[in-house]
Amino acid sequence: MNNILNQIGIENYIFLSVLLFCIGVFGVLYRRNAIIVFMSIEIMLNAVNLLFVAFSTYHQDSEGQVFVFFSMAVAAAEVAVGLAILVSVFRNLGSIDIDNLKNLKG
Amino acid sequence: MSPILITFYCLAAITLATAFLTIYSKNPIHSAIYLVLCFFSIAGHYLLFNAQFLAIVHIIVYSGAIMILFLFTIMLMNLNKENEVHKPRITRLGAIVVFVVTSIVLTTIFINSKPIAGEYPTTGEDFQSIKVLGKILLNEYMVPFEFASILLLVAMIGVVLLSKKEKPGK
Amino acid sequence: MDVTTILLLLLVGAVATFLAGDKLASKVALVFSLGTLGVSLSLLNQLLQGTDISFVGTWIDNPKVALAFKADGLAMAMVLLTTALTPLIVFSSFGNHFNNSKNFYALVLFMAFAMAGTFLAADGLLYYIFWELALIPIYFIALVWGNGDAEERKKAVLKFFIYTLGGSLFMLIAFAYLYSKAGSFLLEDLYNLDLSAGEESWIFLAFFLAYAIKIPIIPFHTWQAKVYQKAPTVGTMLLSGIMLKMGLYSVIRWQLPIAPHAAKEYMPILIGLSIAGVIYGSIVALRQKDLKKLLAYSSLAHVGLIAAGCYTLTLDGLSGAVAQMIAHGFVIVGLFFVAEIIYRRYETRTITDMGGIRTQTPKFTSMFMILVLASVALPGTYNFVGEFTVLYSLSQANLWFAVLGGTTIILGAYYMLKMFQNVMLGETNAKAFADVTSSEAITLVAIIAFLLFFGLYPKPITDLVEPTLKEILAVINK
Amino acid sequence: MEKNLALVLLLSPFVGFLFNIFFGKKVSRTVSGAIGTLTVVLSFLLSICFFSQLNQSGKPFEFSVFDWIQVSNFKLDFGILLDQLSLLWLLFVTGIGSLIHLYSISYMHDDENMHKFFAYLNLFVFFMITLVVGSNLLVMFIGWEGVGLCSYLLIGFWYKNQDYNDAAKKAFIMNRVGDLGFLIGMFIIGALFSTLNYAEIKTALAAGNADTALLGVAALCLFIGATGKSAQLPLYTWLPDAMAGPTPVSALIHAATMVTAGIFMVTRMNFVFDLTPDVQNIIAIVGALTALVAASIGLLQNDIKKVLAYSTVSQLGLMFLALGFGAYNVAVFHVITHAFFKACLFLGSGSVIHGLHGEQDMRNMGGLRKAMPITFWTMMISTLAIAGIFPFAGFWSKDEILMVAFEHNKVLYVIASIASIMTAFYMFRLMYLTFFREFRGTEEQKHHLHESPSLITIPLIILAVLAVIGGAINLPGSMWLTHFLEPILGKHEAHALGTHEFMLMGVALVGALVGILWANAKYIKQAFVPKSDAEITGFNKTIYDKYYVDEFYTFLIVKPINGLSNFFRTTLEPALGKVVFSFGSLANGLGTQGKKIQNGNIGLYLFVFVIGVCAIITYLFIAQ
Repeated sequence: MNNILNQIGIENYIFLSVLLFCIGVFGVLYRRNAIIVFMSIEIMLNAVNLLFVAFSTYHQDSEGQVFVFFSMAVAAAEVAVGLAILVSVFRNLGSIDIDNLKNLKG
Repeated sequence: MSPILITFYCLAAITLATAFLTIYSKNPIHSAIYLVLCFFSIAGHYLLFNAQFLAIVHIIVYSGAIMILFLFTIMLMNLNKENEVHKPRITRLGAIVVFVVTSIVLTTIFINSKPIAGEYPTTGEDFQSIKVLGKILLNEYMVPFEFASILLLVAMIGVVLLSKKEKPGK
Repeated sequence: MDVTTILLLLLVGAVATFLAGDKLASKVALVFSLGTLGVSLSLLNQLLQGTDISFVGTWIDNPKVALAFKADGLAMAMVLLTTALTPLIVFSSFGNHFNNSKNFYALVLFMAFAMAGTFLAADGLLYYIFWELALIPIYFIALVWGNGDAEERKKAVLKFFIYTLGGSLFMLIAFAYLYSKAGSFLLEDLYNLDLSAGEESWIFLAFFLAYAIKIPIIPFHTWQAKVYQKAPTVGTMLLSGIMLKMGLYSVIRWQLPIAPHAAKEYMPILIGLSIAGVIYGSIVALRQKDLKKLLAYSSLAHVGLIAAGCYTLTLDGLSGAVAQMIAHGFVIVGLFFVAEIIYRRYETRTITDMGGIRTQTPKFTSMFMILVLASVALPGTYNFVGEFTVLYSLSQANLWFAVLGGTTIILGAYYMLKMFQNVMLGETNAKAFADVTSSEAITLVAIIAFLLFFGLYPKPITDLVEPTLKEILAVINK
Repeated sequence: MEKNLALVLLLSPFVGFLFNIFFGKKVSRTVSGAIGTLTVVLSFLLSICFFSQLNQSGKPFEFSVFDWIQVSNFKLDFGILLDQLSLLWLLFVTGIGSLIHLYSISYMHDDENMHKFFAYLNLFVFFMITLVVGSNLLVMFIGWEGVGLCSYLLIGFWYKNQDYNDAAKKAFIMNRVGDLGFLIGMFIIGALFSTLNYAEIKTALAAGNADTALLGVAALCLFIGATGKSAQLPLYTWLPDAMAGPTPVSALIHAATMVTAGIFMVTRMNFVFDLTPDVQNIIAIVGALTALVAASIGLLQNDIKKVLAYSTVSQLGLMFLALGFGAYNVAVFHVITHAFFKACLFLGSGSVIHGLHGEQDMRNMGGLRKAMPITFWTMMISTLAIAGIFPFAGFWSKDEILMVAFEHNKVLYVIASIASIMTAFYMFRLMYLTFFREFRGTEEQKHHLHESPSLITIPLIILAVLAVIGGAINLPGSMWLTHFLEPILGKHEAHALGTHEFMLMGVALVGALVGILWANAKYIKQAFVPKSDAEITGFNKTIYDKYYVDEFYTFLIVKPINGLSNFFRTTLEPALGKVVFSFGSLANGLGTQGKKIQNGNIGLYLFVFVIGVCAIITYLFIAQ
């Protein structure tokens, strides 16, 4: 079976992942809406997963894919808990604007 | 230019564009929709690698489960309005700067971290079929696998507890 | 039997004192401290006969820390100083009443334990642990049982605690670095380490900061006077009699041999600083109104001279410094006890409130006078032996050092005699001064006897410590 | 056997000290006094034994008692050396010491702390013997410091008076200034020769190759030590103040013992000083100046003991003058004769003070000649001796000093001669004011005027006799003392008695007579009585106030040090403390400022977080 990377090149995937990741970062910094921030985090996670798979193929090794699988499991759990927290925040404060969440103030 | 490369470029363009739109849309519902598209395109990338198992799981978990959760939440909170106030200009500018800087730094580093060989080896071995992955997961990664399930269980319980309304006076 | 017996006995003593209850605590503490003195004397006997009384055991594998206690002449001399002064200090406090005395005496014994451990430890980390351990009991002793305004006391004691702790931190860093180089904390390994000049300098300075604060060398002395004043007399005795010597001992044992080249390089500055301390301490002492503060500054002056002796890096300097350490330990304990005796009767430490005591108690006056004279190093007292040797070594380094350091014999006489005059002499005080009790007299006589005996016959101590000092000098001049 | 005897000689006064300290209060005053005296007498007798033995054998007796201090390049033992010089000193120290003890039994009989007084006196004698018999400089230093201590104890014997205590403290501290010099000198010698033993130093020096420059410094330092102990310029001011002590103390310190320690030391180390002519010049000049300054101050003092004190300083100056010219034998001669007549004078003045119940001001005396005939006559003899009248002891010794001075340096000779004339004047002024004309004190004092008891007068008589015949030990011609000391001091050419010498003697005698006549004219013929303190003006006041040297020292040294002490205590100490606290404040301040960053703005946190991650990654990449 032919290695797909011979036709695409790992560096393309690196660029893609990095850009995707940076878009995620950008989103986290740019938006105030906690849900969107959450989505940005998901985008970052996916960027990383994508790179994992790419390198998994690069090395012709399945470990990377296994790791992505676990990462997805964690992401699922994280989203569930995170959204629950957001819901309860919304219930208490009536808003999920992160600039309003200042309880961390020392 | 091979068809595969063209496919890759198309998919990449979709991925990036939808990701960007996710962040850029003012309406959270739109964001969620764009994100679904983004996830699908990523699943496409997986397919391109012939990682069938991951592609399927990805679609199920992300596009299926996670996105539904997002949408539910948005609707629950009645957030499908475009009334979000922008952050201050300085913050947005800063965000853009950080975006650029991070991209440059990460790209440079990844590119430089290891010289990329012109030829990519092909072992011919099957390493990513569902069958193989299944074996690996349940043999070598048995314990983490079980832990993942426990994690999900715990997360579930946690979510239930978190979202339960506390009775006043208790 | 090896040296761990001493440590164990002191530790057990501390626990036993704690368990004995308030009524018996002081007696139990005395018994245990005397027992320790007996044990250490018999150990000394063994050491003199050539038996090896050191102890090496394993403790932690990673990082490699050994439970190593090395008992050579120098360490034994310092341990004996500790175990001899502890019963004296405990006994001297029999005239006082302490709340929760079981805690108090347990802390005293625990402190003796930590200090003896510091003197014996031959493993860097172990040494560091003991070094810091000694700080805890004195902190509580000074804080809980001290005198004066509670807020001010808290401030002074906290300052002392954080200051010395902060200084020691640099020592810990130095040890960590040494460990990374040598792969062991053992004294011998650290001695044999080859360090570059730059490394030595940094390590030397890190050690110096820890020791300069503890000793203290000016300008790191600012904690001293206040703490001495605020601490209960027992605490002051422990601090000035033994704890200061921990710093000086460590200079000889750790700082100089580990970083000998840096020591040689910085020698003039270090001696200069130490001698500046001598003069500064003496001058500040001149006009002190508080008896304990005056003694604190006199102590500053004396340890300055000792430190100067240490930093000459000669056998004379070191052996003089050791002699002076021991002599000063005894004399300062005696002097603080004198201050306490006066306080018990007059409830004041302000010198101007005293005066005219001599007529009422000639015995006490004589003993006080002898202590004052010992403190100004009159020939015939052990202090003279130390001071003479130290000054001689300074004169070999540079005559001006000896001249400047020698001003201590003038200024020291000035402030001590002035103090004596204002405290004891003059028209008979209107307030009655009860004669010294027999327990007070015993303590003072023991101290005086020690000082006079070794003043005339210092050979045993010199012979005890000299081989060790020669070894250390061999490492320094390697 | 000899060793034991020597130890008995040394320790006997110490035993007396111990007895009087521990049991003195329990036994009666006479017993405690008697024990104190007998122990010193025992030492005196033993000294005579050793002296006669030495006279026969001619061999000095040296042994080590025990090892004492050890430094790297040499060992110091507690060694005892009994040679010509130390035995000579022992003789008059213990001899005069015995007389003074005897005298004190009566003089101090009414004092409640008499046993202590004897204890201190005994200790004093013990340390003086230690000083003299030591075979190395360090043992001498024990005695050196020890006599300083005892003078402190004795001057401040009446400790209820803080002025006396101040005087005692001053004596101790000024002595210690000198002691520092002694120590430094000892260090240099130790470094040079690796020994402090006299004989060994001498041998090493004889072998040559000593660094003369360094040796000069050592000699100078030793001389500074001597100026402290022997009250020379600039450290003499403690001695007149030391008159605060009981009079026998003044006699003991000023006449026989402590003040001669400096001369003893210089004589002992003569082989060092001989090699350092520059230092010798300094000694001669300092001695001459001291003689002049002290004599001039003595001219106008009204306190009988102060006059004697300044006269002592002045006489010591003359001795140092001789030492400076290398005429050690002459200096020793004068030390001995001076010990006789000065002890007599002090004890006599004590007798006067005793008779007047503590009155010391000569303005309130007068006409005591009849009431106290023995005191008067003994003092008169001694005064003639100190003034240098033929054939009393002082004449011979002082004349030799002047002769030596004349040979070496005419200027210093003139200075010394002027000092001698002044001496004659003020001593006779003292005699005239005290014993002649009518009594000027209160009626009550007059009523009680009486001669002192025999315990006081006997020592006076003995000393007066010695003051007459004392000169015999070194008469020109026989020169017994000079020959006796030859083993230590080397050969000194005896002066041939030519016209030159007779002329000088004549000049000295005439000078003394001029002084006496001057005093006679002023205090007998004109019946002049010194004015009260307030009326003294002009230059006289300057002299009466001792040239304001004390004030000068106070202004120059004591005040600045005290000021510095105050400055350190009130300003620098808190400032240093603040520096330390400033670290604490810094930490607090950082916390307060840092708290502001922790403002709960998640957006900001994220920014910082991302930038931090970038920075770390970049660093790791670059560091790779």
